[in-house]
Amino acid sequence: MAEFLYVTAALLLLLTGLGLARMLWGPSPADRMMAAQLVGTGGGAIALLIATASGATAMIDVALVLALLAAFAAVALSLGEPGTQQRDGGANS
Amino acid sequence: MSLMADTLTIAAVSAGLFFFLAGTVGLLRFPDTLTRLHALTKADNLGFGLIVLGLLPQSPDVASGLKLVVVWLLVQLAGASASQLIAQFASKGGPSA
Amino acid sequence: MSLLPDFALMLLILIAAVWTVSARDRRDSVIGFIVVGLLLSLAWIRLNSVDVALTEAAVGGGATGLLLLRACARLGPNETEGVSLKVSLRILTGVLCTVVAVALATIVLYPIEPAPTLAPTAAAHMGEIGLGNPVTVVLLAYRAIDTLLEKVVLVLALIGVWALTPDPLWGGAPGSLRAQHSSGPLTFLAQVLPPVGIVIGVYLIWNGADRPGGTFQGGTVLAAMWLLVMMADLREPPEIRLHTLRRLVVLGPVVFLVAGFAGFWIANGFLSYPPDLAKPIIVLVEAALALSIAVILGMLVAGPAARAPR
Amino acid sequence: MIGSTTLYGLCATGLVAIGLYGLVLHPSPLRKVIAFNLLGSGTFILFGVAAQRGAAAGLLADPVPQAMVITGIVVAFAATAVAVALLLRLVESGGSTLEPSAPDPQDDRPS
Repeated sequence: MAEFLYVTAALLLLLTGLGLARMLWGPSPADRMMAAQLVGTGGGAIALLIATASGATAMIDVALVLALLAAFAAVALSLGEPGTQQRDGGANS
Repeated sequence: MSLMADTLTIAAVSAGLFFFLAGTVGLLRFPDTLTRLHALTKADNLGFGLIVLGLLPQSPDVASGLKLVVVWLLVQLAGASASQLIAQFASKGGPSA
Repeated sequence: MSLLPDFALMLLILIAAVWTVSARDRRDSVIGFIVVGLLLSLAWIRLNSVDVALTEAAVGGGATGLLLLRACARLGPNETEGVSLKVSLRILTGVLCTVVAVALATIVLYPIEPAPTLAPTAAAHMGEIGLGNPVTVVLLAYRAIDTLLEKVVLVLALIGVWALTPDPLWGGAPGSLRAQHSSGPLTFLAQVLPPVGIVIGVYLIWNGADRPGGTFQGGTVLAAMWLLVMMADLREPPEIRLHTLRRLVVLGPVVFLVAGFAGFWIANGFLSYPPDLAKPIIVLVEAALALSIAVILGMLVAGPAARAPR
Repeated sequence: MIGSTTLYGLCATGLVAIGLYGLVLHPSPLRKVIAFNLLGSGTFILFGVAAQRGAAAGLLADPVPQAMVITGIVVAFAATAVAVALLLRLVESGGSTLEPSAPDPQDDRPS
């Protein structure tokens, strides 16, 4: 069973790696962020697979943190389209 | 019993892998941002969910199993929110209502 | 196990790194850097360093990405990246970097035998202290002075950032972290995720005593949750003149120092703990440190004050 | 025969070289900060390789380099935050020629 899980993890790594092509091609930042998103989720899945295959359950925590912060980059991306934003205008005192 | 568990694992994890494959292919091949986003969420939701489902019978203790489920729930939440946010960002001509 | 997966991971990291350096737009470069961070946490798993993998996942994928993306948003559109450099300069730099890389690669390929290690010493300390996670033992007992100084560096960095506040605004709140458009999904996420995140953060801190995890990982997760709330505009960043805030910032280092000096009376010297009390003291210090780290990291990302105190 | 640890060592070497290249050549300060972080990550992985090679006494990897890397990641983050704050302040006050000195949208100083 461990062998099977390792092979799956390797295949998953290849798939997320292929997804990186979207980061290189773009064209919009949203597309690139999707590739990052895929790496985040894929990475989490890989961590879970390796954790189960090797019996090192501590690695599940890595997947936990990856999953917890998976949406973080996407949130940060929406912090602002450079130049077009007008967020804080006159919100002073 | 163990055989059944192993069969379930192999079936579910393979199915999960298939959805990741579909997600990646969609991400690479679909013509515009929003359709690609659609493909990505398939990998997030179904792919990850099926892999977690497949790993559950293999988890050595209850705590690890629970953590697996929590990870899955978090990925669901994060995936759904992130795809909404990315979609809003992509269609920045008309910001969210 | 064949080397193929490791080779693939290495290749992906390098591709993402090349993209990070070569991207034209600075935000694309930051996205590349986030991807490198995520991939590196997988590399740390493969290097059997789960503690570091957790740190890298929390910092590389979360905190640094947020910090840099925020900087991009504030810098506005850029088109100075395309400054054309002389080809000769590029080649020269390339040669320099290749030389450095070859030198390092030589060290990697022909390492010292036998490999130097402090693992047996650290393992010996583990028995004395009664904690199960060797990295925590090193961080808080065996090499505690390093950790103490690291926290001081964090406080100094925060003072450095605050010192950049323009005079009229001193004491005010950092600029809002609010997202461009407040949106339903973001608010939802910021309401649902933090309770779970806080539990996970505390779990990492608590767990750090015996299994991978620890103050910094937990603290970063807590900071990330706080920042998420600020980004969703549910809370504004606090004014930097608040005494509560400042007390929280120094709480960790102060508790650590007090525990350290107490070592003169209750054990044999600075930062040494009596064997039977070692674990409770370390857990107490860890809790205080994690709280301070969470506050400091949050305020570091928020930046210097950008509006006058009310 | 190259083991997987050596492979990660080579990966670290590559990261250091790429980071150094970006650090030297990029005119934009923010890009220099990012490149410097890449260089740092490469150095950390080298520590990880040392930790892996030093596995002994029943531990999977030498904890001392691991602890140093965790400290290093913290300090690198703090340094990055200071660098970014400095850079934003510089741009705000119009001191840099490389970043555009667009008025900062968050600047709600009383006018």
